[in-house]
Amino acid sequence: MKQRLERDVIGMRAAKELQPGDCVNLGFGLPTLCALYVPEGVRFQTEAGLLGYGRLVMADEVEKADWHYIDASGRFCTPGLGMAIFDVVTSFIMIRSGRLISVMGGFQVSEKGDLANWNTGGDALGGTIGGAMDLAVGSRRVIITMDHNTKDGGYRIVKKCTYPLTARECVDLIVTDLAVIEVTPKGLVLKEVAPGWTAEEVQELTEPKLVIAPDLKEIEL
Amino acid sequence: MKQRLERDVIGMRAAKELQPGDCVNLGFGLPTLCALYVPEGVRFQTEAGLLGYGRLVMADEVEKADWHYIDASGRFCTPGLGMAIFDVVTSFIMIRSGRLISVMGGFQVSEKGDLANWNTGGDALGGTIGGAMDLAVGSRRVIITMDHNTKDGGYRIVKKCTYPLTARECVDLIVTDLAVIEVTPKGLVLKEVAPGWTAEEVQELTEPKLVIAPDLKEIEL
Amino acid sequence: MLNKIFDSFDAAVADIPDGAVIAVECWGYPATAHNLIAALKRKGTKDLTVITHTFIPQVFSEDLATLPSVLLPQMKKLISPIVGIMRLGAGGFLREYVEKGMEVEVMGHGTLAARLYAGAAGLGGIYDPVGVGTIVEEGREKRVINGKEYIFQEPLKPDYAFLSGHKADKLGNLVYRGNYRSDQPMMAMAAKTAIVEVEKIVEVGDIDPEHVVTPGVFIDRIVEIPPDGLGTPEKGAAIIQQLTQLESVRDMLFGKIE
Amino acid sequence: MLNKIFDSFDAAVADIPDGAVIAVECWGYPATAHNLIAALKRKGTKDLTVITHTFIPQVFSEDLATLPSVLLPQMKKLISPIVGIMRLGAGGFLREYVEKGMEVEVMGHGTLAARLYAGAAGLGGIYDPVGVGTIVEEGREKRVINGKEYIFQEPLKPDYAFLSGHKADKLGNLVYRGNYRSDQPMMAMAAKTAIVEVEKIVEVGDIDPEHVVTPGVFIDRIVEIPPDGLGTPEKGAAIIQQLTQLESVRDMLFGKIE
Repeated sequence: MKQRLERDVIGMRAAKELQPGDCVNLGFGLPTLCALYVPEGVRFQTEAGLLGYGRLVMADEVEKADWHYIDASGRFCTPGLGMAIFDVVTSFIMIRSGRLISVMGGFQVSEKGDLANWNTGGDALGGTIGGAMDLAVGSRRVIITMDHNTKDGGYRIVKKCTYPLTARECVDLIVTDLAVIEVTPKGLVLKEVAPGWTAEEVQELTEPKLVIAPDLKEIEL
Repeated sequence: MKQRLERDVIGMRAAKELQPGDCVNLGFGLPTLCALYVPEGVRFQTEAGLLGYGRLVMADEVEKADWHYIDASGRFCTPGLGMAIFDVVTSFIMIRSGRLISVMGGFQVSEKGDLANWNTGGDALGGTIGGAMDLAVGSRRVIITMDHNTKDGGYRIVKKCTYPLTARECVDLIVTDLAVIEVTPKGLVLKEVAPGWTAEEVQELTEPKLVIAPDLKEIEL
Repeated sequence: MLNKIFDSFDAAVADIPDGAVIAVECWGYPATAHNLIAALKRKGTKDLTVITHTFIPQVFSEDLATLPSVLLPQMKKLISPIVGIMRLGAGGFLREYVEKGMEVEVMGHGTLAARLYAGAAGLGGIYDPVGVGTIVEEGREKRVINGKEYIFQEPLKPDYAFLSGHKADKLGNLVYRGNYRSDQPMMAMAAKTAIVEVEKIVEVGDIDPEHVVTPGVFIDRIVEIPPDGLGTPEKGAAIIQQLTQLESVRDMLFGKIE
Repeated sequence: MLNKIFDSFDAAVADIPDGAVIAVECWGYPATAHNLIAALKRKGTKDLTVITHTFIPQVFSEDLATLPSVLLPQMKKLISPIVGIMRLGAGGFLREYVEKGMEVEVMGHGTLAARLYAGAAGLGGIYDPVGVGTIVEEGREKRVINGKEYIFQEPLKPDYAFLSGHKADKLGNLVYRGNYRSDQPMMAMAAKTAIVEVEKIVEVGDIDPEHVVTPGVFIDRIVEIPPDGLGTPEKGAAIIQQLTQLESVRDMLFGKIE
């Protein structure tokens, strides 16, 4: 079987979407990998009220953890230079008014850009919404990083989401371990494929029909 | 003709309604007289974002005026001990959530406690609303200080306001140069009269029927 | 001067009746009014509605710090955008209470913030764009405004806010620290009665007017956390040690990138 | 790093098109982005909608400081809770413009604040209790919620906010001073583009994260007021002197109690 991209390569590719000056909210899990690869001048936001926090406290320096500073994934972080502290009302104005870029994980993305990423169960107890719905609706750009397929090979890029939605028609770009796909009014446009993969092979692992970009290329990092 | 109360006596009487710990917004004109007579521990708010500002800058010390500090009537004031500075959103939450007492001037008050105090003209250009509508609707207690009658002897305490309303059924207490009148579900209750005046005389100068308080007394200061 | 300072957490919550609606911040483990929650648990007040940012299981010792979930047996309703921790089974720990009749209302965190603002500002309701097409719109009025769908959301007006602050002066002027600010300023403003536990009570004038975050008029009761109180820096350090022992959350809390 | 610093006020307003909606604070005379207003006047942009707290005549020299009312000939609409000064004849000075077609929308100041919040938070509208039974409800939808009447108010989303700040760092993190804060933080957040004139631009890190009032992400353009700019402390002192000469306003501005 062909090689899929490693998780940190997905993060590296998503990080390429970020420019100096961008303010970014990183979701739990895979998206946090972006932080390792972003250019200088990208600043991170946590919806609990920090913009521009500094480096994370690692597991071997637990004694440095100050629980006044927690990132968007609930991890201990440090104050950054030029950081601002604000309340949640201000924070969600920031999020809802299109001032941030959001990099989130996903369970499913539909061909229209619907996102399901908060709940794998049948009711409200099956997951946690947190800031995800606001980020999906409000961000200037929503980038989803996820595995292209479920563990048993099922589709994650689907015609219609079967998991509870986070928001409708909100996703701009999907970065997976196989491809980079843009959500456009004409449908899902396959822009890049993982090294060694063809558009046809990616299409087979994707439920909706993909539009192949005229300049389709291998993922560049 | 009998003596009506001086303007500063009206202010003095209204000030008696205020207790240490109260936070108070004083309207333009007559209400500002209260400030001279309130007990220690009353704090003043301006809707532009100060609570607990200090003494005013007087006309003979113009050089001390710092236009970063302006009271609710637009006058230069000084920072007070324990002052807080906040934005207008916070300010109107303070006002609308019943945390403040409001002392305002009035053109007319109706028997139901409707207030007209912002406009003497026929359209929106005839006056300025400012914070008055919010204060009237939201304050814990609305105290109106005004002359009992118009300059030509007409009613100001009326069955129905003829001037554009500030808010409906919002006034709690009216302090005039003739009387102290409480607005109650049973109607306007005459609680106190100016020295030398009888309830009947005050009634004659008041359009709606007054309920005479069983403990009617002379205004005490 | 009105005395807002209470000697004990029990005294500060003594009048809270059954059925009260309590807003209390919880950003995982910090930013929580641990001592007030513990006092309300001791008091045993019933039929509570709890509004909180994060409602997760108490994964560390209750004598170090307490989370809103210790009130579960006393609750009739939970309003929260974060119900559980995904890797601990999300909101599964609530199921037994839900089956016994506890109501759970979920929504986006920004919607919670907007509803608290609406409560604080006396609004009758707001039309919110977040949650359209999701579980959040179930049972709610929707309306199209200028071609876009919105959900009608009612204001939230808690009876009490339990706050965790850094410093307060005797008038109640309050500053937080770092993430502790979070939902707390709006919770304080939306609540009828706001009670704060602080690391330190300072003199009037000790907080620069420009730096006040919650003006004193919004704060009704203040309790200084004693050295043996919950959630002190020392107990915080002990909690962090406990958390690092927990395989399930350790990776989540420290900067390991998965 | 994105460069937000502009060399001139003219450059900072150069792209503002005819028909733009501008939010600009004016708390009588201070808290106003005098230099940006003057630049927009020079540019001559037409059909402006101006959202401001106070819209009063320019009663002092325009070369000391400028109020939003200098834009009157360029305006098609005014949205403001304070239209004029009562003792100068309230909004009478606007009548000639209204007769030529300028629209004036009045409301309570708290309603303005709530509508700016609604715009900033992306709401479709709010139900507001203030203005019921008054001129404000004319032409607006009303609704009874839980037995109480409310007015539907639309969000305000200015194209530009003109701000007057104390200090900004190069990221745009901003602090005000005293009353200058006022409506400005919410105007900044509600606007698509926020432009601030400040007394001083400082280095990143010079403003304590706890003391930032408007986080930098909301600020798009920064101009430092030069020594010969409008509204400097020196010109402020000159204005105060001018005002004390004006019988009509002197009593109002200084602590004389009438």
